[in-house]
Amino acid sequence: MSSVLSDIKKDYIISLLKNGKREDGRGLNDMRDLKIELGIANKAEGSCFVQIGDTKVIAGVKCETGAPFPDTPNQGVFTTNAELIPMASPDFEAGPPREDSIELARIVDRGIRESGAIDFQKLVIKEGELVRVLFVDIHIMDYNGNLFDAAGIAAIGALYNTKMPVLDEEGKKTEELMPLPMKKIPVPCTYAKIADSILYDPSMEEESVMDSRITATTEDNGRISAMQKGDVGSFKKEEILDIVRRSKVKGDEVRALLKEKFSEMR
Amino acid sequence: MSSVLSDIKKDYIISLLKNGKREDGRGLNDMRDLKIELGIANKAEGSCFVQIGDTKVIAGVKCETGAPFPDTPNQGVFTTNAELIPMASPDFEAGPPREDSIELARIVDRGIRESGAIDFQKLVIKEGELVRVLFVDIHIMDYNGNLFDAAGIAAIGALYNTKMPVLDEEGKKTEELMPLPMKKIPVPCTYAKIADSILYDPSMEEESVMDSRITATTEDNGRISAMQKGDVGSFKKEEILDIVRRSKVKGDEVRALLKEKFSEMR
Amino acid sequence: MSSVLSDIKKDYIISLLKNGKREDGRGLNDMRDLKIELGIANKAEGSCFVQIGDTKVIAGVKCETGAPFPDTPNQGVFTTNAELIPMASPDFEAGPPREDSIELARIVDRGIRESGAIDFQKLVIKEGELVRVLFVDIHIMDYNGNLFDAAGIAAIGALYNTKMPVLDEEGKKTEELMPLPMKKIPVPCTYAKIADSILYDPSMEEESVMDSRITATTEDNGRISAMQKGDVGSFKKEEILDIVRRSKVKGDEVRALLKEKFSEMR
Amino acid sequence: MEKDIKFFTNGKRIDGRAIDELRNIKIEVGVFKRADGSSYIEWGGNKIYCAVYGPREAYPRFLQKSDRAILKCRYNMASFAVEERKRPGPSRRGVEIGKVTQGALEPALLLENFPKCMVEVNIEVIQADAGTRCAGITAASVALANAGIPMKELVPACAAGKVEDKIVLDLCKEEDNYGQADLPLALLPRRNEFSLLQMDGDLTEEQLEEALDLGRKGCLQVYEIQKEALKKKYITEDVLNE
Amino acid sequence: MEKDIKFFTNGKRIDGRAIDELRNIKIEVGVFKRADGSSYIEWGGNKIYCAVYGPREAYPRFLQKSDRAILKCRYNMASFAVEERKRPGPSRRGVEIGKVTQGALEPALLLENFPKCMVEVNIEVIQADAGTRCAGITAASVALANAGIPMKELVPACAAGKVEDKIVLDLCKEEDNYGQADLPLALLPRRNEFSLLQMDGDLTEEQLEEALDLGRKGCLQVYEIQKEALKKKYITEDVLNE
Amino acid sequence: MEKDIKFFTNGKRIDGRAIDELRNIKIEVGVFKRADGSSYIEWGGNKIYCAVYGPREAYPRFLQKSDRAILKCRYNMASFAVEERKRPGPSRRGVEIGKVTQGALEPALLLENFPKCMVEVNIEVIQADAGTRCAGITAASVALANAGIPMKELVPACAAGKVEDKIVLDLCKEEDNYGQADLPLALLPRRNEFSLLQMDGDLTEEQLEEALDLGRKGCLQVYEIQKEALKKKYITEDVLNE
Repeated sequence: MSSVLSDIKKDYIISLLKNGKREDGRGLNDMRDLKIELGIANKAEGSCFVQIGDTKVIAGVKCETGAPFPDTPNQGVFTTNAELIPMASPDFEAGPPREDSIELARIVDRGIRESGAIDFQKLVIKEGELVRVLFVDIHIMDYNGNLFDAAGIAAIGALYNTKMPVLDEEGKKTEELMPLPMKKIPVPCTYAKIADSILYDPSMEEESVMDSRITATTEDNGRISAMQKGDVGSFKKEEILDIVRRSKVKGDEVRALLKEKFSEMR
Repeated sequence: MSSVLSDIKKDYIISLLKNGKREDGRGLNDMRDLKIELGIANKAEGSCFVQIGDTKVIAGVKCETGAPFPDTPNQGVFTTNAELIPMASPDFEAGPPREDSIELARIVDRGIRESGAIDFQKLVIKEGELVRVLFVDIHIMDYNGNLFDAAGIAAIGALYNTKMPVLDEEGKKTEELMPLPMKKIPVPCTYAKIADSILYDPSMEEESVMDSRITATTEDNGRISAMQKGDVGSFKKEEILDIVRRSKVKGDEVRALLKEKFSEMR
Repeated sequence: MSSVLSDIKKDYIISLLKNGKREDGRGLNDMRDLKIELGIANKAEGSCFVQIGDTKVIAGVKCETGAPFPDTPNQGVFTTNAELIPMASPDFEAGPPREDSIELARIVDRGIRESGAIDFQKLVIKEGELVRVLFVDIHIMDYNGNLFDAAGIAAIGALYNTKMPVLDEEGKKTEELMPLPMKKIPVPCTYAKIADSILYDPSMEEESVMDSRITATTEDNGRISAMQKGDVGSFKKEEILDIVRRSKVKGDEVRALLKEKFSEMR
Repeated sequence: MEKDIKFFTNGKRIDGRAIDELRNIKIEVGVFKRADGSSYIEWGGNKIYCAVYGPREAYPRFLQKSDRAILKCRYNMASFAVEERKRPGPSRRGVEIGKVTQGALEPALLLENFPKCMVEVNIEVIQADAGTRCAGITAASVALANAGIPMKELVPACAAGKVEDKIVLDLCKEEDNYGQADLPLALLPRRNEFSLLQMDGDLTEEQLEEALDLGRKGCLQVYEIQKEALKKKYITEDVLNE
Repeated sequence: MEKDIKFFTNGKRIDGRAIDELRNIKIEVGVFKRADGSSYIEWGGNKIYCAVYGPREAYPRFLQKSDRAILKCRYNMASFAVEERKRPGPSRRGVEIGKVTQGALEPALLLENFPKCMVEVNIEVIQADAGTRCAGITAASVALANAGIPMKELVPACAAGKVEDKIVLDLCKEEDNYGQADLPLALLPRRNEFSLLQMDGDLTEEQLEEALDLGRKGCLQVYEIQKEALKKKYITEDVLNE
Repeated sequence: MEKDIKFFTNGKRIDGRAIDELRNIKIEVGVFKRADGSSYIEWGGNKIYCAVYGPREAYPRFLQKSDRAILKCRYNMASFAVEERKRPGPSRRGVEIGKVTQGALEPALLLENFPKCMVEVNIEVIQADAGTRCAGITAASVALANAGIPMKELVPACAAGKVEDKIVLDLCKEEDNYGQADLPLALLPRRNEFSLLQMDGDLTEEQLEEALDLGRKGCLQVYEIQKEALKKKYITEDVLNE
């Protein structure tokens, strides 16, 4: 966007925000419509489609077995990859800013890994030798803002949807299937800061003019498991604490929908 | 080529074709001079030089041993690679259209693999563990049209030229040499469609103005083992069947020369 | 540098050289101030910082174990890598001429490998199966001319600085440390040819106008272990022999400083 | 490649179809907001999305053609679309399929209306089950129409093949893996010409003719499904707009 | 990730520090000739160099912004900076740290003074020992000042964390690897806002507040060290110039 | 690297040559149609093709020099040119040889006649047997002449080496692998200067001088073969044109 147009749009969005309003009529704390669908790709061991407004994301899980990392012989291996494919946006085509997809994958990865959502020790088949190797691959299909939440929700959804083959003593696959040893449901909530307003679930338009971005990941128990300030800009301590408080509430709402989907699955 | 020049050239070639003529005086079904030389690179287990008019191609075979693919434990491994090196054309220099060399390699690969030219099961040393691994590498040396046929003929020639070491029970190389277990001699025949004419073995000039391209690969017994329409354009059913009929005849001619060279080799 | 500016600078440097003078006041055979510091990076098994004038280079050694190359089952593995990181020069940023860093790494590598500086046979743990694998990584930190000598001296310094863990019979690391089995101290001396003058240790300014470049590597015993003409230009036989004679003297001076540092280390 | 499989039982194929019967096909039009045109196809066990962008200025500049738009086709398989995880990113197979897809679609488009421009087709396979290239071309043609790219006709695609010496339509996974020949085709229905034609396996001339005829019939059925999907989209929108 | 470690002995941490105590920090300014600005930082066992180039014309051209300079931050770890050799060249981790570093530094710079230009920050880790991103930002801010890039304020950075349920300042290696949470922060001291904020682990809201407060104190101490280093550089130069 | 090899028998080398004897060399000129100039050399067991394109406008543009053409040299080894299959594509070794080849050839060319242009030299090794870089330079110089690139003189190349403490000409494979030193040289015959000089191994000053002298003699023999090949090409063409 040319900077003149961008300035005009920014002025417009700010003038709305002064009255607590957003372009699409939402309140500062409202999420666009959230839709979650599990098990949409049957060659994947687990999969999840997430739609937030017009942003659409698909995550798939593949399970293999392999050697653990030398420094964590008693843990399974977990890898997250995100593809900002040209399907999702005309901008991803023009020499896609590779670093955006790396940042996205790393944030989703840490949000799951560090929160202890997966019991990695239960993924060990033979300590130091053979463990489960999980790949979460996230495809951005239609990009209309707030990839972080869509990708994070899709990833955790796909993991809970996963059925992997039970292995016999020799590590060979049996016909029987089992779920992943999941412990928690971390949910990321992302906010844009524009002028002095902080708005949940930014649209693409809002992202294009925002001063800064922040994601807070919370768990069932209300604890914070990950945070990440993105882009330029800065936050006051009070803003950060406010964001965390809002994320607990909004995270619980998303978690409720996830749990509903998980229970349907059985 | 600028599109104006290209149009003039195209008009000229079409006006010739209306009278059943080609720029270089050939008939629609004539191949340029074909030259085949076997065993031209003695560090390769097999090699073949092919010249069609001024197009020159070299193929070399290297044999190694390795693990089979998990889904084909009772078959050897076969890989075809093609290099459109800048030596062969001033256009290959300018950020070569990588996809052309991939397409070329894949067509040659399938033409040999799917035709059953090689008895892959005889390349197994120990089922599921150790098999022969064959690499066919094709170097385009001088590009003057019809790479597909030159590369395909060079590949099959190099495979028939191959002498690989006999292995002892433990899979170690002995001094003795043996040929590859070859079963068939598939030969590709490529045609350009220009206006409504279909011409065998297109020259570079003809390729530059052609509407479409098609390759048909036939075997000794007159059967069709591979086809590939290339570039833009389309073909009527009758055209396709006509091409197949012509390819049987022309394929037999090329096969005769190959067989002559193979028998000289012994 | 524009070619006009370059010509003016070249004329000035040549006019000085006619009187045996250099821009920075040095004689033709003078090195800028040389500073060597060992053990500057304690996660590396060996490390060395080298400063020649304002050119600054850091080399680090990492030791691992692994399989030897099939054709040298009774020798350790040795790899040299050089990084012309954008930190060191504004020119390294703009799509760095990768080939310069490859040339640098290969010259340093050969200067050490071919001189027999390391007793590679003593790096074998189990012949044909397990050997020491040495990585020398060279970081160019501040580029102000004569990388070849700075990198070569840093590499040999880091190797002499290396303490690697003693291995038990099974190839496992023990707490004990041992130095690398070093045999020689090869030292590279680089010269620029400008007009008909040949000057030791060229500055960046001198390099920017030089006609040609040559590096001679000598050992303790005054023997020559490596030479490399770089860039365009050519040398008379007499010039080459003169360079070799000068390199013996200058190489001994550098070696003296290295030996002093090595003895401090113990 | 051969395996002891019984391909026919009581004249029915392994998945219960007749020899000239297509698998179930469902096409949705306009599934994405960001793209200029889009579609989603389910074809047997295949699930494929397609998004079209353009016409817009072609870059890098040296790709521009002074007399028409260029067509770029990207075929990608999600890492989780197949049994054994595929490494993310472009593969040699994907590059070739992108190229033949472009060759199949381009003859149906009026690219000369947009000199120096490019039209981009992105095909994303989410679940793969034999015949993805034909399904991708079929979906892409619909997405191009949805994007308003001027065209002479839609391009339906469908494979014929040979199994136990019989010519059959639209191979399923087992037939594809262990059959005797596979012949993916794309048809220009009005011109009655094939714009995609690949073949691997072993066919006589007569079998080839039979397969071309059967494949053509399959393409014409697919063509109807393409038109239905577009019609439904328009009608739905008309209803909504009232 | 957990390990049986005794993190506190007589109120002292594993390396003898108090819970609100920084490791030793030493900053040198102007260590390179070629760069427009540079610095070297030793922070505990970390050894990091930073070089700044610019402002100069941004390339490739399409990166240029008409209303301000762009800031490029490159974070690289030498292959020998860690126990297990790191493969030379860019890593996914390095790319992300480069990105958050840029986000942390940019709010403090007056980039609007230099439209169409770029400022490049190169951070090179020679020895790594927990907290390299904070040390790198701290060093980079000083190098930017040394390069004369106009700025509103320096940007100090420092991590807080949680170990055995206690909030501590500036995690050491063991605390980083086996502790409960890590919270790297960068502060804009005058605005009193955080321009770097990442967190992994497990914190309650109260612990987060405590950690932000402690991290802020740490940043302010680092800020003093930054100013000292710059002051020393000027004074030394003034003395030399007399 | 050492091995128990008997390098000399009755004053003859391992392949029967005298110490100052070259292997058989055969050069053909103008072997390709597409290239502006080309050549093929067989030198002992080496088989190498060379193609030259140019002068034509240099690209990418930023490579252009306002006062002369640039010379690009690409050295490539076919994957099947050596015992152990080489991975296709550029290698570090190939990059370095391309660079020294350019340095060896450029002093003989009048590149100042073609500002902003480039001349491209492509060397392709089909069969390798010690001394490929010298053979490549020798062939390239002939191909440049065949392309009509104006030059001051041809550039012959040839290695000297040390084996069992004797200085020998044009090392064969065993001598190269297990000998004491290798000294590839390229000569500018009229100026009597070396434009390629590399050395690995162990030489005294006296041995270096002896090797330079012997290498020079070898280069002069190669020079005659280059001239013969070009002469033969012209004569043949003259005869054909009559």
